[in-house]
Amino acid sequence: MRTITYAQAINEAMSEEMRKDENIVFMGEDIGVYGGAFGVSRGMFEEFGDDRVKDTPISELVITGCAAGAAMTGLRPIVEIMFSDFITLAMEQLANQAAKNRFQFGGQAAVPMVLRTPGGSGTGAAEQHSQSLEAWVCHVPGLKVVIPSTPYDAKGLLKASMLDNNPVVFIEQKLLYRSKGEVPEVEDDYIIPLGKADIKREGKDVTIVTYGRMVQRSLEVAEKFASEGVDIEVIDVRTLVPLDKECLIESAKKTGKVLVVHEACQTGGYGGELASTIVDSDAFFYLDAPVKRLGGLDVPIPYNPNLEALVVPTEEKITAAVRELL
Amino acid sequence: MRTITYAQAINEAMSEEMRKDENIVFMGEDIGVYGGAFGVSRGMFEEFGDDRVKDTPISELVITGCAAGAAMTGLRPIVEIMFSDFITLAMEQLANQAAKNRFQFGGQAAVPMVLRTPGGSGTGAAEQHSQSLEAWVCHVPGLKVVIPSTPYDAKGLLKASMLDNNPVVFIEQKLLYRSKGEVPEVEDDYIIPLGKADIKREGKDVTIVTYGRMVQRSLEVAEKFASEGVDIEVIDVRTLVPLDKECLIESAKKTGKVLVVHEACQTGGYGGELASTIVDSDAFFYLDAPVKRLGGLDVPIPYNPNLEALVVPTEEKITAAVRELL
Amino acid sequence: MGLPKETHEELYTKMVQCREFEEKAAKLFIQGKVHGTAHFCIGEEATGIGVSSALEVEDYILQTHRGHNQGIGKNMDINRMMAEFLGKETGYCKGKGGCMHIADFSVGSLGANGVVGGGLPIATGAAFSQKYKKSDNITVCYFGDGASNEGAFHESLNLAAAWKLPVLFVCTNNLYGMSTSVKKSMAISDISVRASGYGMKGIALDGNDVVNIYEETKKAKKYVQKNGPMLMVLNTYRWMGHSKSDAQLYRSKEEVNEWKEKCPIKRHREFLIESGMFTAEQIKAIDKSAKQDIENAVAYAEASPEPKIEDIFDDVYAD
Amino acid sequence: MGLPKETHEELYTKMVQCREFEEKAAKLFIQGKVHGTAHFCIGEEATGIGVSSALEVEDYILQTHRGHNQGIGKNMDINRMMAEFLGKETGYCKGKGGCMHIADFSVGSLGANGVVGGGLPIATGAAFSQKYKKSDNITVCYFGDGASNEGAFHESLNLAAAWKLPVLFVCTNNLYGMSTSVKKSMAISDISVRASGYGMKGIALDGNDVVNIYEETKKAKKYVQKNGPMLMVLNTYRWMGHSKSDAQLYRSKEEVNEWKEKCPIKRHREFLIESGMFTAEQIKAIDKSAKQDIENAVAYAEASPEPKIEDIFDDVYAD
Ligand SMILES: Cc1ncc(C[n+]2csc(CCOP(=O)(O)OP(=O)(O)O)c2C)c(N)n1
Ligand SMILES: Cc1ncc(C[n+]2csc(CCOP(=O)(O)OP(=O)(O)O)c2C)c(N)n1
Ligand SMILES: [Mg+2]
Ligand SMILES: [Mg+2]
Repeated sequence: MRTITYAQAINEAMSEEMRKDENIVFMGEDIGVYGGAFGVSRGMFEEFGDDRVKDTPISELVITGCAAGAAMTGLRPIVEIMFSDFITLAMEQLANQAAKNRFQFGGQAAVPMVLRTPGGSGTGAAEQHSQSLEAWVCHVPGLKVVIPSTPYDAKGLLKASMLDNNPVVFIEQKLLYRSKGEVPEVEDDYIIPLGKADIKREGKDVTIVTYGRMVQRSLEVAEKFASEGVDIEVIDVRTLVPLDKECLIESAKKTGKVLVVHEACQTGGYGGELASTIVDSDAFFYLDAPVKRLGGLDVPIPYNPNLEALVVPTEEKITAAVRELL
Repeated sequence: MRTITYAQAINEAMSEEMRKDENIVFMGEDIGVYGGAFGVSRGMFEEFGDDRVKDTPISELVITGCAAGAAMTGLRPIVEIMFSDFITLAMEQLANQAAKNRFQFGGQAAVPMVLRTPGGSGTGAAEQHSQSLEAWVCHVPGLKVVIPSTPYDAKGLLKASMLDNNPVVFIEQKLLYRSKGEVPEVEDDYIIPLGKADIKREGKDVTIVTYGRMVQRSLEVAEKFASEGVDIEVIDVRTLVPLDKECLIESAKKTGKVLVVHEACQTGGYGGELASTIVDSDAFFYLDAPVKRLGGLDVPIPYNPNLEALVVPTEEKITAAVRELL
Repeated sequence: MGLPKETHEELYTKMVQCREFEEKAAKLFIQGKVHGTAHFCIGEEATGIGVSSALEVEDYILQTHRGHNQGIGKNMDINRMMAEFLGKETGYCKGKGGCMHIADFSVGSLGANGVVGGGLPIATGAAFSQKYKKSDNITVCYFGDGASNEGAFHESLNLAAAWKLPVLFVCTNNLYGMSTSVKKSMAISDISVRASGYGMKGIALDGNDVVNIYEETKKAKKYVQKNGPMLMVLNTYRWMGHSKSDAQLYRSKEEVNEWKEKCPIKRHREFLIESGMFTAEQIKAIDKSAKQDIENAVAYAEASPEPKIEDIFDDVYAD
Repeated sequence: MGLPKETHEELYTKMVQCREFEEKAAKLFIQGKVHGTAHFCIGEEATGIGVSSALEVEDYILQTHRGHNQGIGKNMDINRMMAEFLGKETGYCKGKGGCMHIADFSVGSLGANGVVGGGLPIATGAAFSQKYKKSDNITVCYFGDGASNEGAFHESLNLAAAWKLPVLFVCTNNLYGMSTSVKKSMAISDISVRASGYGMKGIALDGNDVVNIYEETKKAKKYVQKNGPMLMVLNTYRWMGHSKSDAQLYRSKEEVNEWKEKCPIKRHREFLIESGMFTAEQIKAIDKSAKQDIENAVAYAEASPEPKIEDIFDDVYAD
């Protein structure tokens, strides 16, 4: 095992697959010499050249559609949208075209593309650069949705996304780009199949269902509770669509107490899906307490760093929510 | 009381308020002489002229932003997006600008606008003209979201939306446009405050929480169950944001059995929010059965009319879901 | 140096087939046999048929909601088009798409689009593939005057120009987007001037002259292969309402009638006869056989099975 | 017929204030006093200051992410700008927006925008209000070369032209959108040609000549009041990196240095002295006082309270 960053893991996944498959092309704003707004693609332009690593104009709609069109005609594009807030500009091509073209053309098309984009707050970039909009794309049949929480997962899941024959929205976590973690040696190629949640910590008293940046935070809370003798299971959903319902349901049956945590604002967030999936299953009969949700406050992400930190679930808030369940 | 159609009710709400307030302007594609794709605005161009009823180019992004900009500078625009599927093209201006401008400018702006758009399937218009995308807009703090199910509600809620000082997304139901219902005489001006659910049928055995086109269908199912001695309460949420949580929770406490129904595809739909709201409240302790959700299938809306009818909740499916709860 | 006789015949036949197809489709509507909507291109046949017929099977097209001519020009199977219109399993989209989504990847049609301007970004991607794979083929992207006001138009033409992608952008200017006249939706009258904002060549042609459109498309293809994208505006007119239900209050009967005089089919028919290339009888035979093709298509479609709800999850995702 | 002396002084003072503001802001970053990002317009001061200074308070502006000059030109309060930059409650947005969102409705600034091209549609709406209310004022919409490739640009210019809205579209062409040269992002070199696609007048100016920009804006306002929208492209250059962290591998030191020679402040300063309007001492005094203004602003901002989490729900919705 080696220790690399989350950004590096993503870079490796792309670069390694691009070496193997000439049909993979990569396009986005400032992904070339600049290396991407968060430096994720550094070195790729130098390695693959401007035929395959393409800086685009600032035109989110067309670059998403360009990827879809290229995917429908034999390539396997990766497109980067610099901040996930700007998928607002690309939703037409993503939801109406990429997601539906296979179905509405009666199976004639396949649209094997990955749309990578960073989500989340914490960088002081305020309202229009900090959103967590995964709920939108999870609500579009035809799309798959992935949010990795560690370098290991990021690499393995991105490879699976690139090998998938469907449009996959791969939402990265800005605040994790520099976080480090273990991944196998380069020779030990691996993928992590889409649709499998990961139990990041086993426990028997309470289940926390979460994903992305909140995984680490939940694990930290779990460790603190361990010293009190409360044993928390932390499930990292990883693939939001398709969802590993079984894993959630089994854990809920085991612990009888569930807390769903995500950074996205709570109302209309994917937490509703996660909680409801558990409640509308036989796990219901094992529940000892209401299934709690803890999302971000229903406000835009503010600029001031103190406010910014407090509008999303903090360790304190997670801890308090767990206590309510006990 | 008079009997008018849902489309007429919407037309009346707009026309009556426009007569009272010169600052209301109305813009959208083909809303003028054509009267709108569904005939909702017939006669308005003739009455108010092309200064106030403005046919726009086919440019969903700018017409939404134009309304927001006009709202920020003293007008109270209504904008019509011809099919709700095309808010995909307007999400940037809606979610990043209209919804956030008040907050991100520290309260300097108000954005009193209404975005009206028809949602739902059933017209044979297929994948790109039949979606129910309310979940997206419900997940954007700063927006309010309304979906009326009757002419009475449509008129009263649209007036409230027009009088509100915030951006309101008002989602109409294509298949209800020609449905008829009672509304007060023209002299009896009324509004229905946003944020209040409506119990369309009282019952004590099971609660169905729903909105839009599924309200009538749920009521029909309820009537059938009544003959079996099962007494179903049907709650029409009406205002999705802000949500009348109290009403849902009280009903769940009363019946102990809840079914959430909506047309939008189930995964990631607003049903998750509705179900979770109940489960994560003290109503949990009154529940006798899992909170069930019944949404549309997780597929794009197909063209063939038989298929189209079967991918959304039918009376049969609602009935079966209720039976599971009994 | 005119076109070979077979080409003239092909163009004529396809235009008549298209007209018959849509007239029949309109009747099926009235008979209540179709649920949904359709957009007819009657009067505009020369545009899609002139352009698509000039392409090879490996060239791609992106069709619009008003694209029967575009598809027939590209040699789509009329039976399967009709079956799709009737929502049958044998239709191009297995009955799931309807005529706003007909596609035939085997002849290079990457699909019609229900979203105005929706095909433009996709076209850049198809052309990107062609360029990336060093193919000599091009992508033709159809769209309307109304679509040229969408942001997608701008971003797509700009990207294609910046990357020198082999796309021929074909704007069918029928003077209206639904009820909205180009006079109200834009402050220009010649849409081809928009090309200059992208450093692109733009031309405007009589959209009712199928022969000229065909020849100009051949030339344009060569130009595009060598220089990158180009914009071709075809000025024409839609005879019917925008879709099923359209009272057409936004235009005068006189205007419609004036354009009916300029019927592209009549024009080509007269040319074929007057030039002595075909006799009136031969033309009649073509007309008759085209009519028969459509009858056959309806029979095929009507005899075809409905799609089954059990198959509904097919094709949501690829394996 | 030159400008009055006070105008020259105003333009010069504002440019120096802007430069000082940003140089100070950059230092605060380095000192770790600011969380977040900022985009500096050093080298481009003449654009926003020249244009905004030519407007009246009732004229609206829509600012960009790189818009300190645009705001200072419109007489925004430097103290509150700095306080917002530091995220304080006394800031323009109560610390909730940061410098990507500074706005001052009292002087006609409808806000800076974090979304490239995000202000363009809003500008059409503001101008719509003005026209609807038969006001004589106009809206100025700032955006960059990069933004001119967004669909929002196209739709906004087209709508404004179709409706003859009183908007002056001002494109600050600093040759790059982040790292991407205009040579790569578009196939044209003169962005003002895009105006013709909308039937609009377009002009391109030296973006470092504050006096000419001021004068041309005055003229443009008259034109816009009478004829509807116009596009004005200001060609200039950004000296600093795109934002905080930018290694600037996409351009050469030589290119940057060439442009530094063309400093708009130096140019105006030399003009003021050489023309005899001001002495070198007077200029120094202005420089000093501008520096002091910024020091004061920092002091004001630093002394201001942090916003409180209890107030977080304020302003999500209006009553
Ligand atoms: C994005 C979008 N907006 C609106 C519509 C509704 N609509 C369908 S066709 C049409 C008119 C299109 O005009 P044009 O591009 O000129 O094509 P034409 O119908 O004239 O062939 C409209 C407004 C749509 N389908 N998609
Ligand atoms: C829609 C959108 N896409 C991308 C970005 C990231 N971004 C911020 S500024 C910028 C460059 C903008 O270029 P230009 O319009 O020329 O303005 P400049 O920064 O040069 O002043 C980019 C890509 C953004 N903020 N919004
Ligand atoms: Mg048209
Ligand atoms: Mg720039």
